Amino acid sequence: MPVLIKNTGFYALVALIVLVAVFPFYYAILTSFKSGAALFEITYWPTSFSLQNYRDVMSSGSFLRNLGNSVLISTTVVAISLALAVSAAYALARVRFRGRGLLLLTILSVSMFPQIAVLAGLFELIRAFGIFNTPLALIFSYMIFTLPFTVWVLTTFMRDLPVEIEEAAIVDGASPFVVITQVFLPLMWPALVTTGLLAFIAAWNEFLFALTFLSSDTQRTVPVAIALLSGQSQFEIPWGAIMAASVIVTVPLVVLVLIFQRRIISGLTAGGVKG
Amino acid sequence: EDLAFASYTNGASAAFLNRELANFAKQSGHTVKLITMPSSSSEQFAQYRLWLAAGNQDVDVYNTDVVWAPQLAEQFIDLTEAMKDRTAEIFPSIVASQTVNGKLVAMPYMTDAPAFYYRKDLLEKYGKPVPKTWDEMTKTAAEIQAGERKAGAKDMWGFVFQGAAYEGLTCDALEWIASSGGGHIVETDGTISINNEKAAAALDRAHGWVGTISPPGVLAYQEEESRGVWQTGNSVFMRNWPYAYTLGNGGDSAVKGKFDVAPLPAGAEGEAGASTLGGWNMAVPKYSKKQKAAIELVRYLSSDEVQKRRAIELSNMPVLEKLYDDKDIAAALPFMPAWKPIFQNAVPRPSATTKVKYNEVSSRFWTAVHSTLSGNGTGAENLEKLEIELTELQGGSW
Amino acid sequence: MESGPTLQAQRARAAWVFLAPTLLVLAIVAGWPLLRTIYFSLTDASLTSLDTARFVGLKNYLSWITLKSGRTVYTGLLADPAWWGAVVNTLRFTFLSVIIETVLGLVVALVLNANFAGRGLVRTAILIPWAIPTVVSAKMWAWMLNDQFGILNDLFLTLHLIDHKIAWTASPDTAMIAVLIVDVWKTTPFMALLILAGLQMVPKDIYEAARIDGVHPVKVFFRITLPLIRPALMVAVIFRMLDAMRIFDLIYVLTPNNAQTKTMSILARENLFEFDKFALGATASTMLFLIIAAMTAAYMVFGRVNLSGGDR
Amino acid sequence: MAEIRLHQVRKSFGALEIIKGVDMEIRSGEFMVFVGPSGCGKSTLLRLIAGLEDITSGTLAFDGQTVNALPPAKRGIAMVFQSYALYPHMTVFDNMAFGMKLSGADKAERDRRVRQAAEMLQLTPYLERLPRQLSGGQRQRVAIGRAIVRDPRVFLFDEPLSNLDAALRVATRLEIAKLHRSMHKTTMIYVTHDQVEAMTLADRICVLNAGRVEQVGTPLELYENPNSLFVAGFIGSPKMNILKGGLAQPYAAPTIGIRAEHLAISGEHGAWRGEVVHAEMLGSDSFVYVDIGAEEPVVARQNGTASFQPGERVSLTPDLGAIHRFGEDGRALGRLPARGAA
Amino acid sequence: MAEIRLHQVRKSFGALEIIKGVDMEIRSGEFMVFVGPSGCGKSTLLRLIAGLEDITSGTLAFDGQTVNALPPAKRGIAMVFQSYALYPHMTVFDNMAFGMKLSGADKAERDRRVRQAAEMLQLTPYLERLPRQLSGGQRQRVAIGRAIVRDPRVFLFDEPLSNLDAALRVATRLEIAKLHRSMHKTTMIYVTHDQVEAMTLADRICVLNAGRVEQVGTPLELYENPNSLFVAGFIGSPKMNILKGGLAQPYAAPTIGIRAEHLAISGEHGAWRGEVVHAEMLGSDSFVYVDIGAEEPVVARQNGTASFQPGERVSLTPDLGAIHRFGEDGRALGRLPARGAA
Ligand SMILES: Nc1ncnc2c1ncn2[C@@H]1O[C@H](COP(=O)(O)OP(=O)(O)OP(=O)(O)O)[C@@H](O)[C@H]1O
Ligand SMILES: Nc1ncnc2c1ncn2[C@@H]1O[C@H](COP(=O)(O)OP(=O)(O)OP(=O)(O)O)[C@@H](O)[C@H]1O
Ligand SMILES: [Mg+2]
Ligand SMILES: [Mg+2]
Repeated sequence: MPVLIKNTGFYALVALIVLVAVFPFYYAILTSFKSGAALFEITYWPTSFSLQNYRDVMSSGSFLRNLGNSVLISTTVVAISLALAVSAAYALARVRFRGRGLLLLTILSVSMFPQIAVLAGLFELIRAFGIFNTPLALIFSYMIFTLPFTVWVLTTFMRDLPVEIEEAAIVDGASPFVVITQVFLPLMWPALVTTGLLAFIAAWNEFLFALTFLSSDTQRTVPVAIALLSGQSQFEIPWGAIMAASVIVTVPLVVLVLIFQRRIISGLTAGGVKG
Repeated sequence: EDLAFASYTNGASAAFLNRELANFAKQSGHTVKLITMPSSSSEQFAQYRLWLAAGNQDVDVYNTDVVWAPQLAEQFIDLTEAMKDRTAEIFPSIVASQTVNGKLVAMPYMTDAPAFYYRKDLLEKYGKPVPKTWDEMTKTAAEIQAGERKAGAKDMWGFVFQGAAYEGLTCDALEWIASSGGGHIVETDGTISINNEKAAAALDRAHGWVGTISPPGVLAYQEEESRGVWQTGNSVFMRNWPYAYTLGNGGDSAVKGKFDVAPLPAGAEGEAGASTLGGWNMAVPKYSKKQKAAIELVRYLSSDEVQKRRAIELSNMPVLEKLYDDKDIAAALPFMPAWKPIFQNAVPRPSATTKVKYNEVSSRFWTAVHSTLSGNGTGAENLEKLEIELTELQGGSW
Repeated sequence: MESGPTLQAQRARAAWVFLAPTLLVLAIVAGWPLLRTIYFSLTDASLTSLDTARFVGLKNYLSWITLKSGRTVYTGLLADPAWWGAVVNTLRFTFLSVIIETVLGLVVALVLNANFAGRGLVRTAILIPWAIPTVVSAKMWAWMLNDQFGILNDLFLTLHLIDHKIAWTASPDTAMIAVLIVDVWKTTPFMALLILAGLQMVPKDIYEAARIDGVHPVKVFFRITLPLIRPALMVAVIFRMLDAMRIFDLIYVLTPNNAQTKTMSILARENLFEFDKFALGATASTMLFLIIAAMTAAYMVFGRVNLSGGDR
Repeated sequence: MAEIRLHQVRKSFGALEIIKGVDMEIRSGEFMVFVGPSGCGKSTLLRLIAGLEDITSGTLAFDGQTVNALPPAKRGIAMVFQSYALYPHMTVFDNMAFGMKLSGADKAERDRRVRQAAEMLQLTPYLERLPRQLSGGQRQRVAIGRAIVRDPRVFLFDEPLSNLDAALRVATRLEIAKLHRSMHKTTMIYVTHDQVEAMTLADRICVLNAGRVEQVGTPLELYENPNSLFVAGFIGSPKMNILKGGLAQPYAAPTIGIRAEHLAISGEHGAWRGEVVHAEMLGSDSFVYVDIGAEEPVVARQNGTASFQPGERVSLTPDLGAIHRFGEDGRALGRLPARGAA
Repeated sequence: MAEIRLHQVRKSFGALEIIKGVDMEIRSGEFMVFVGPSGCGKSTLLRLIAGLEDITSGTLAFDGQTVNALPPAKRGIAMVFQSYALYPHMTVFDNMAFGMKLSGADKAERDRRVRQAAEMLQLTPYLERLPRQLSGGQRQRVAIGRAIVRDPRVFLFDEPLSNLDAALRVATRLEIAKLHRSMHKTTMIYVTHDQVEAMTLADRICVLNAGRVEQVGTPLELYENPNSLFVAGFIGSPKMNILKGGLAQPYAAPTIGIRAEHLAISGEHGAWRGEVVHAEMLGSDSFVYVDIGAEEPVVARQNGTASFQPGERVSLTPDLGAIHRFGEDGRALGRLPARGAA
């Protein structure tokens, strides 16, 4: 009997969490099916089902291209920052050398400036490199926030891996590169997936850099594209279309999360060492 | 040559612009790439600022707000020579707003001014005239609101406007103050005139609206929120720009055909109301490598025909005086005549005077107004403080 | 007795090779912009005259002149009450949001860590708030929090939680609450996911030992789980803290220009781009940097974050 | 102080059945030792008793009360894990004190008990260290210490001494025996691979084989009367010599077994002749491996240092009364009736 | 196939010196066993030789060449870790094949070697399992398998058999001995707590005590001629009986030692009389603990099952020639000249 109560309580908690998390999104979906004055009416259940907003968004200019840009940029950013961060984290977590703490702090300090404060300087750099209005501009500038984060998180997680396993690999003749790629990475799936997803989403959702460093509609990423969705006149906010676009851009992320969350499993290091 | 034109667009104007740009390409041989900007004007401004500061050569023509010209004057070329055949036909006040130290910073091509929206049906029902003064408006609004609520419309309010702390509030408040004889914050000669009794009274009056005839949330309303309340039929009056007219008469609007517009109320009987001047212009940055072609584009987009088409297709107000008497336009836009008196009473914001400091002046001003509206000090107190701040900001000169 | 560098030294040298790419990228992408910003904070730069900026020392931070009357007038950022207001707002927001998000994040992570049917879907659902672009979700919430046609007021009224519609984002009393609600909704998943990853790395056999020891689940959590995920938790909190201290877009969209929610970033942006006070904006940014650095340092000291952790 | 009864207990991991219907009764206060080949399911059985794994089918009862669904904490057990499972973030002291602290024991008492256990396990100098700063044997001792500071109904030990040196192992073994006596005869279940431990500590030994119980009995019962070839081969070190076919025939059984100590070696005549292949010298004794034509060399024990060299031909004489006889199915057939030298 | 020489090797963890100046030579192809009390530094020494820890001072040379700074991968070693250190995410097969894969061995060859090792270690049914699905002993076998599939210059084994059952332990022990012979006499260093393993496998045994070498010698040398009280007490199970003061005096030494198998028990007269306190029956032998007034009871071995009961009074007679004599400082003094029964 108490088990039943406990279970019921647990599932109630799950339901509550899901409800709170998803409700606004649900509301966005509802809204995306509405148009005109219906937008200003409060409904809890779908009343109309019009795909007009979706059609508008998809046909508006270059939304699909923007989606493609976002995928390309975010994927590249995550790939590069994970690659860099994994190797940096190995050094920071696994090797004792002087100045390690200071180095970690320095890396962290990059994340301490407000984004707008680096905007001007970054813009100068990007123009100096001649990558203004190319995906490279974003891939490059996104490193400023993805790298410190990934380095720190991965360092923390790498520290927890049993020393003996690394030593076994070293004795087996593994170079640090092999240790990282063939021994550590498989054990760090939860951390990798988590940081990867968080960094991906951060890059996916970034707005300010994307707005500033890209100038043509075909190069833009989705958050900017959504922000640039416009109504019929300056002050009109096209709610229906914005919601439809948001739903569209959230779907790939949901799929991504669905695929990768399987990798967030426990007990990966079980059975390796005794002690 | 390939030109790049940075401009905010919306659904309708994008289609329009693309067509015109194609036309232009055919005529001149210059292709134009459109750089879409966000709708928030402060975001556009920040963006332009940055691009201009960095000497960005990738943009050849900028679409600019009325209040920006003085702030960005240094970075745009002088269009006086290139446009001298045109400027004479434009409302002089508009040209003046874009002229800094004798330099025509940007070429105006459309203008804008808000109006007072009222519910014909409700005024009729309660036998009230269109209010001429703010006090009258207050009374009428309260009465109808009470009546309608009793009749079951629980969410009915008297008046909605833009009360959020942003540039829009500067416009709204400037109207209340100017129409009450409280001056224009900073006068054209540079004197700070804002700290006066009339202005304080105007603000206190507006404070009286919040929570009585205006929803408390009005303190966070921008244009769209006001329109939302209005268009769902939950407000008797509204202060808004012309765009709400077309939308209000849209297919599913609750107020379709039930409303009309008038000039904004005045402070006292017999005086004229005031509408803040809005509008858009085009400017060519001095960093552009293709200034000649850029000027051609500006000339084309501000030409008579394009302005006329723009008026007909987009209901944008032209800056050419003569177009207001154009038959085609009058036929296409029946409300246009209603706006003519509104334009006559349009007041500019003190941007020309305060130049690069305008944004900060405006920000201080709307902060003071917002404080007053939210009951954080009286109008007199807040304006006194504002005066000190502005004096300090002014320093030696604007 | 010839012998090369010790094994430890060889490892250390290899470590620098592994660090080099990251450091290089960071130096390029962050070095110049950060130094530029700090430099500008010491000049009288404005956006129209970046190149002709003159060095003015610490004037933008604080300077004073003694008037003839003998009164001393202070100017500069540190003498600006608006700045201190922003500091207080930011700190208040940071404190509240980080605490709430950490606690909720822990709860959510613990739930997600349990084994139950549909866990994958729930995990995905949880992440949705974080996945929606801030630009959009802030607007969405502004819409939902609207006093007239916002669904929240309607919902709360229906549930009899409130007796009149509240203008969440407009009223000075609730603006901060509104921002907190949205921020908590949006970033709890971030915390939850990081903590979840930490939970998954805890060796399972320790829990078995705890079960044998008869430790109550609550105690297991506080005495075993928490200490073991502490490093992960600390990092999550640090990054949350940094983000919270720099909060910008949410407030910019939700409660722009509201004095109660004006934060340091908002103030910096205002000065950098809206007003013609680029140098002051750079000063505010630098100050924000210094304050964050100080807070982080304090947090690390009090939270006993072990930077040189590991035993090798 | 608890009687434990297993009835048809089975445990599967997925499709793989690991425990295949175990019936057993462990008397209250008994010292029961589980032995069996590596991977036969000893740890699993212990974990089932502890409640760390769910029983797939069958019942487990403590003092007559079914505890299948009782959480481990409520079973009143203490356990030493084969993999130690120390709390990595706690010092040795805290690791040992943790369980007591939570059960709300008095601080002074706790301190006393922990220090006493540490003293006994020679851990006192390490009380403030973290597990990762300890040697393998020290970790194992912490794991033992953690179990013994508590006051459980049942002790479960999973190879607790495997990483200790001989001296310490003997000392600890004696301590465990003492503990068993002193603790009002707490029930103890002990897994080991060490013959000496099994023989000396156990009240009864349970021999497991591939998830089944082969035989349960007192140590000497198992040593002297194994009821199957498997038990015969498993108990005793070196392994009992097993002879088949022609070599077994004279003793009227398909298979016979004879322990090393029951084979006398002589240079001349005996029952079997063969060549010495190898001699292991342990100091106290020597084991001589002689190839007499069986599948494997036969081991004979000789006190002291062996005098035989590989290659030498010798004779072996079994103690007839010590010959174990087994049927085709591996079951024991009973000893030869007569006793005497061949 | 490498000669290893340690010269004044020291290792400290922080302020704590763990290895306190070890001088040792391990001959090429030799099988060297390290024994010593838990925590004395055996694993640490192994790790120094492997290159997993830096030597604080002193030199380590392989074949005359200093390797202090040579990374582990270049030293040509294979190692079995005391804590297994398996790759948790790899199957048993992959765990064993990993090292060979890295050295670029041919796939077929790799397969063959792994399967051969698995066969030998009885791991074949588990090749596709992950470490967490294995029993403790199986994990340990994987760790051994991982080392032996490779072809190193030096093998380092850290208590590789501690979790195996007797039969398997003997089998594996024999396999390791065979491996040693077959692999062109690869140098092997082996840490163990098991007397039998140490005695049977070692060419030479090195007894460590608190970071220092106590004695190095062949097994029988150590057993029969321990050069200190410590070695005497450490080698041999049960421990050598140590007698002091009045009991030692007749033998002209402050301290004497006598092994259990050199004490004859009789009901009547003998050198020492005492009361039986305890008797351990192992089946093959029994150990009788007799209190003769020394600090601890004296242990005597009796073949077969003991006939003495606790409480019974008995006499003990030492084999005079087997008495070890030690000085005040614990150093050995040499045996008694005469041999005979008292
Ligand atoms: N990282 C460390 N910091 C401090 N002391 C340590 C550390 N590692 C080991 N020690 C200590 O060094 C000593 C020797 O450890 P080592 O592991 O070599 O012992 P060992 O002889 O292998 O013992 P065992 O037989 O128990 O495995 C032990 O007392 C241990 O506590
Ligand atoms: N999670 C699991 N999944 C599949 N098989 C498992 C799992 N855990 C254990 N096994 C298998 O169950 C069998 C019994 O394991 P157990 O740990 O009980 O053996 P054991 O008798 O304790 O052996 P050892 O003496 O080697 O510790 C082994 O063959 C092992 O491979
Ligand atoms: Mg086991
Ligand atoms: Mg060790």
